[in-house]
Amino acid sequence: MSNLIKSQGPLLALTGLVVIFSVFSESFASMANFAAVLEAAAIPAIVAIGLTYVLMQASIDLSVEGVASLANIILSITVANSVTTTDIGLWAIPLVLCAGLLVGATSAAVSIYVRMPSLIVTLGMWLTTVGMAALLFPDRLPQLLETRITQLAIDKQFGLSWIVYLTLALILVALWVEKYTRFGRMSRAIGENEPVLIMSGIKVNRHKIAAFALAGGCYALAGILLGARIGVGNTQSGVGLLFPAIAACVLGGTLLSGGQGGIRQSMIGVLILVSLRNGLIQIGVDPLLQSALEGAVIIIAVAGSTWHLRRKVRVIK
Amino acid sequence: AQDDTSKKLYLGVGNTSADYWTQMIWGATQVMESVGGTVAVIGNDFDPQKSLQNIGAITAPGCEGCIFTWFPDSPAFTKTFVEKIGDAGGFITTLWNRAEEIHPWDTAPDAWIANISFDGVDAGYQNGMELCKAMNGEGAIVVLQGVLDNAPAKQRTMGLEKAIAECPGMTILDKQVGSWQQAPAQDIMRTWLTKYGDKIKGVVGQNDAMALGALAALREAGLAGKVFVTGTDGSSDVVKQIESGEILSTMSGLNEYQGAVAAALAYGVRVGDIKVADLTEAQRDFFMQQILITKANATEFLARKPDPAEYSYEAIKADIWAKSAGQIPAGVN
Amino acid sequence: MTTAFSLEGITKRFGEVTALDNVSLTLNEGEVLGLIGQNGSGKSTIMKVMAGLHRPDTGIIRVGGKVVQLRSPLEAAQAGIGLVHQEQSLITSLTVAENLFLDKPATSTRLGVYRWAKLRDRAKHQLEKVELDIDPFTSVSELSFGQRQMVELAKVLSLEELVHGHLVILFDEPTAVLNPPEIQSLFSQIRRIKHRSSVVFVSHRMDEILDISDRVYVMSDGRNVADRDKENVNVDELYELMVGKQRVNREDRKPRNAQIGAEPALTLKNVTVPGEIEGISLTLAPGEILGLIGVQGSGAETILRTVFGLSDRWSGEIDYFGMPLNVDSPPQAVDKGIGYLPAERKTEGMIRNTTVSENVAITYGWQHGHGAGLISRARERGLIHNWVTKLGIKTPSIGQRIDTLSGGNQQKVVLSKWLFGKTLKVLMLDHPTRGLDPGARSDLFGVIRELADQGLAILLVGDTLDEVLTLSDAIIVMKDGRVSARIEGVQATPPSEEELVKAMV
Amino acid sequence: MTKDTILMFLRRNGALVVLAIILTAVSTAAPGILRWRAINSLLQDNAPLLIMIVGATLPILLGCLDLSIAAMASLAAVMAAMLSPALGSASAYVVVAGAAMIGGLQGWMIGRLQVPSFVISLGALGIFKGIGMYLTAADMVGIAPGISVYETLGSRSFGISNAFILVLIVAWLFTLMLKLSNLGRNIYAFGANEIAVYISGVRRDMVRAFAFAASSGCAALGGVMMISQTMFASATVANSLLLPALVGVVVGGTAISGGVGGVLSSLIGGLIAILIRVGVTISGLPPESQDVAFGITILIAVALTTDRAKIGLVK
Ligand SMILES: Nc1ncnc2c1ncn2[C@@H]1O[C@H](COP(=O)(O)OP(=O)(O)OP(=O)(O)O)[C@@H](O)[C@H]1O
Ligand SMILES: Nc1ncnc2c1ncn2[C@@H]1O[C@H](COP(=O)(O)OP(=O)(O)OP(=O)(O)O)[C@@H](O)[C@H]1O
Ligand SMILES: [Mg+2]
Ligand SMILES: [Mg+2]
Repeated sequence: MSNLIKSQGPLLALTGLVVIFSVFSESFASMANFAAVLEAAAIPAIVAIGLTYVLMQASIDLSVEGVASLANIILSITVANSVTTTDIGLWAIPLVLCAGLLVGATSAAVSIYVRMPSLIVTLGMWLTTVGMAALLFPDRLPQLLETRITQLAIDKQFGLSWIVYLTLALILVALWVEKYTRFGRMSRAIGENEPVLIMSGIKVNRHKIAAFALAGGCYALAGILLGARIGVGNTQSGVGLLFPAIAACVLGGTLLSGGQGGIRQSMIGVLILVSLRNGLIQIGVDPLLQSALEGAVIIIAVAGSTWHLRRKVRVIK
Repeated sequence: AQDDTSKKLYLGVGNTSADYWTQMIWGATQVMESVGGTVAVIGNDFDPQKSLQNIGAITAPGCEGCIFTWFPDSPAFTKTFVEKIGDAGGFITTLWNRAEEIHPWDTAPDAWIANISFDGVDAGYQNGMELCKAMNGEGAIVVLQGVLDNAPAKQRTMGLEKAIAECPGMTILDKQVGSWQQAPAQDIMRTWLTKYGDKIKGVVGQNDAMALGALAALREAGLAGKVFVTGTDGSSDVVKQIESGEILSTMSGLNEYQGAVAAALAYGVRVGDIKVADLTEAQRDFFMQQILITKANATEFLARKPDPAEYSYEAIKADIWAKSAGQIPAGVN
Repeated sequence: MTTAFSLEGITKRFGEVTALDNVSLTLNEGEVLGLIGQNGSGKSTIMKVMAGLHRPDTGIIRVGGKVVQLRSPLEAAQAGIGLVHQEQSLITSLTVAENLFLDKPATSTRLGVYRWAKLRDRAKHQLEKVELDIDPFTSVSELSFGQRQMVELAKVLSLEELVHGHLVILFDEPTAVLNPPEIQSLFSQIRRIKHRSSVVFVSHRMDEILDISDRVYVMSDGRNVADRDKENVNVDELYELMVGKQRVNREDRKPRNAQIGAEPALTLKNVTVPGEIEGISLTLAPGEILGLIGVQGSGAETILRTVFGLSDRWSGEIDYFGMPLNVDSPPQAVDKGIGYLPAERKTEGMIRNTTVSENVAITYGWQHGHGAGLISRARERGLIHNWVTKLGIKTPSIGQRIDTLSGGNQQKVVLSKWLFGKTLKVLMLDHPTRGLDPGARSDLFGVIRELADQGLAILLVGDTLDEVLTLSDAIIVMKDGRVSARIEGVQATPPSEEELVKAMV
Repeated sequence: MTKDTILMFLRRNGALVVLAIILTAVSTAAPGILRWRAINSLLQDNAPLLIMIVGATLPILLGCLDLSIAAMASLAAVMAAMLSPALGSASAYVVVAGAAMIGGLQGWMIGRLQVPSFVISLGALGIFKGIGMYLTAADMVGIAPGISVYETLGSRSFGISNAFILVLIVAWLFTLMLKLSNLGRNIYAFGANEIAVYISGVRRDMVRAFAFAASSGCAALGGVMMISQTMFASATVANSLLLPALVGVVVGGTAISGGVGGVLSSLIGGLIAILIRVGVTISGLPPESQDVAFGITILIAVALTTDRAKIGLVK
């Protein structure tokens, strides 16, 4: 039992939240609401998957919102839409994903070869991609007329949209990558002790570029799915994705200092955050106080779920 | 600084990629182009700090006689902006936001020509009454609010409360902050549906993006068209949904006209066609007309095409306040 | 005898420091070459050049007679050269198996995907070589220090399967963290692989060098000063070759006449740290050097850490000059006049990325300042220079980054910070000579005795029995977290090593 | 001067050189910018941002991040405005002191709860924002007129904005503290290796508490400066300043990993970022390209100001 507490702190925190909300609100623990939580968690989860590898390597990527918005705009002007005449059909999806990969790889390459911290490089990339989205934006909001994309959000199987299933599939793949591929294993190692890997002749830079590129791909996918969900191309569509995603990773135990955590932990973090938002609405907290409660719960959840890890000789940055 | 400063309008906007902004910019551009001038559009991403930096950058090298039309993203900053432009010897018309306590005639009065807004209380009220009518005066509604400390969000809430006072059978079940955005609004709506189920008869989206978010969640639940949704902004997406019956109503301002009037006032004062001293308070702080769009007029609204000729400087100057909805009353900002 | 590997005229500079100055070295097939020298004499640098980690500024490298360029550790590995680092270099969050084949991806992955079953078999095989009976999929973080060193060895030995030709295996102070049985196991491994490899072995312990090496290569100041066959040297000569004639008088070896205070400085009563030590009681008086010995995990180090306020949970009673010592963290301990030199120099001892002087002044610099928390760098500088000279710290300047110093010199810098203040009453030393060369060690012994003579109470966990026997006035032998013997009057009537070992195991 | 010494000079003073280059570029495009009045008004406008940059440097020197500064500045502005009728000038002092205490508590909690600074300050961000919203009911609060502190902060002495003078004084005090005091030494060492510093007997909880108190206090001062200009506060007035503040620190050459950098270089970094914004705005680029131009120029500036010799591993 005490072992369970030790290894599963964040999971227990999530369980605790669910129990509390279920007690205080009748509707929280309903099937329909769980579906609502999953729907709300899907896109943040995809972003968090991308971020997790980057964070595990002890880098950080702030370009999330820009890349997702840019992806959303590229998608909406290249598929059938109400404004432009281009229509490359579903080819738009690989196109957009490639754009995301490219942005990510560029960030990593600049950070590595110009030797600049990833925080600032990706911050610059954030501004740049936001600007590029604005540049590509046509005069009016393009509505997505490609139903094969918009159906992803609308079509429901067992009460859940394809977006949720797609996310679940992606989580499985990401878990597999984390456990079974050299890239996955090396990502954590890079975060823990990069100099040793370099001395062992491991091509660390490749793994870093791969992590950022994958992350970029994930944000682009998030941009596509946002497009499916909101049905229009909007330069602001990615706004608000970044901080919750980082917070979710950290909540789950994927720390910014690298070498720790993983996909499973980050996903638990996403669920904690989304359940919290949902639960606060369910129990009817004053909207003015919501952010204060959210803040307090984040601190308490992390403090509680890592209490057993407290050591005098522990670095906490 | 060699060019004629009267010919270049600095137009500070939220961003350049939404219907409202493109229409407003279009109106201002027509006016300036008709006098052989240009518009420099400055995007501030709804960030007052960025606005401050941008105004600082423009006025820093010297800006005697420059003209501005600016959207102060937060009313807290309006005073700083107009005073700054006053100090630099420029002229400014503001859009939407000013603090309750300050007016063009009492704060940097020579520089701050006018403040032009849309009546958020009226928008909230008319949408509310439309909802009341659709629900036959009975039923519970939920409200998706904008960013809480934005003036329009508060005005629209006040208007809705006014409508509820007149329509006591309508009650507010819940209010949440959707931050003007579609995706968060959709998540909130979904949560509401699980919490309140079919108790919800109507949804007030304080802008169109949030109305669309709510609609998306309703569609998932198979309730689109059954639960009434209102928006505000008059964006073409929403108007199309009104046509198809999935959204009840939205309020559209005369967006092009607002841009044109703001530009014309700034330019007119600058070149001396208009004397600030001659203007009344009602001419310096006023609402622009707006129209409620419902199924009845949606098609017509979509078909309308503004005629550039009507937006030339001369045409606007001929009767600048033709489409004013009157002075902004105290206590609404 | 054929030459397996040679360096010819290698020079390597780091900025103003010349780490290697025209060094030549040949290594014959099947030979173990002992490499010795003072701290900072260039031993690690030479090994790193051989392992492809540093590119020499001038000079050539030959493997099996052919001139080669070793541009990376990978290229060195392909040429059959492997290095066991001075500082451990395992990734603790990965499994043992992954660490073993970290630098040989082809062994364990195909198209970037792990083949766990294959990896396990191969890892098992490597671990058997070093007689380490653990599951290959254990995470390294769960291993003891000694076990990790064995994994490092296994990692290098996997070259046996990977390379067909002759191997060159380099060991940089592998025994510093091993206990005697582990050292014996290491030596038998070295003897086993001699048939197809040459070995370079660095150690500061002369007896080990003479035990395992066929030939001894002595370095001083980046130069080779002697190259002798084992048959033709003895410990004293090697010692003299390393440190120079003038310093050979080994004053520190003479028994000390300690002035031990009557009232204890430190009294432990029944101190227990769950899972580490149990019911420890001991006393330590001013002027006394109390040595703690025991095999690894016997709990000696835990005692020091508990007194210093580093144990997370403990019970019992600690008195300090007759008053209860209420210390819950190092700052409180330091306030009371207690100092602690940790064994883990890299993570706990030195403040990396800062200079020598900042490291020395961190704890007590303010005591030499202007008061009110303002420091005086000018005054500090003079005092730091004193210690640098006194301890013979080899550094171009006190403004040098500590990371660029050799391991032994780093250790001396870390020790100096405790000697820098005016209020120290108890000093606890955890493996203070780890990585020090014999000369430096004897310097340090001198300093420790001098401190004790000045009335400091010293608690020492030693690297070797010999060290503890030389320094201590009394010895406490630890076994499984308990005190198994206390021996007084060590200086007057030294106990035999056998006696001690018996109490330890 | 040999080539080496020039290179050395450039490496050490990268930030200053970049500042000079950008100033030259901007003033060539718009000569008017060099007039004292123009510079002064830029400094006045940006004093709140600059003071936040100064404060934010300290946690970053430790290798920590304080994400709550912008929310704290907003909350401070709101509190100062609400207290101004009752307390007059004292409202400003009370708010800054209170903020420093709250910041200190934050820093102390990081160590006590052993929760990373990122999480604590993210939580604090939410809490401050919520409290601000709740206190104001999401409305604006005007400041009482004629209060001397705010009037002083909003005006000039010797032709220089008082707010900016205050920024300089604070930056100078912090610089002296970092250079001359034991605390300053501990801060740098902490950033380099927290555990070794702890085992050397440094009170790490106090060091961290101080750094966060400084960043919170400076943020509150920024909020106070801001309302001395705007005269109105709302619960979100300063919220968008978080990223610009962090950008300023990084452009100045302070490493996020801790241990390297300083308050003055952050101040220079902040000025660089501000000038780049000015340059981009007056460049006449269409608004859509301005963000791209700003992002890329900032990247180039950081590339030039980072002293890579001092940072071991770039993450
Ligand atoms: N990366 C570096 N930068 C600058 N100087 C270095 C660097 N690496 C080593 N040195 C210097 O080179 C010299 C030789 O160092 P080296 O580590 O080879 O010594 P060593 O013989 O291994 O000492 P020890 O016995 O203490 O391990 C020392 O003076 C050291 O300070
Ligand atoms: N027991 C072992 N320990 C360490 N390395 C080994 C061992 N056996 C083989 N290797 C090395 O691992 C690498 C791959 O080995 P091997 O060729 O046997 O794999 P493989 O059999 O080719 O896989 P497959 O044939 O399925 O592609 C080679 O470099 C080989 O030298
Ligand atoms: Mg060495
Ligand atoms: Mg094979």
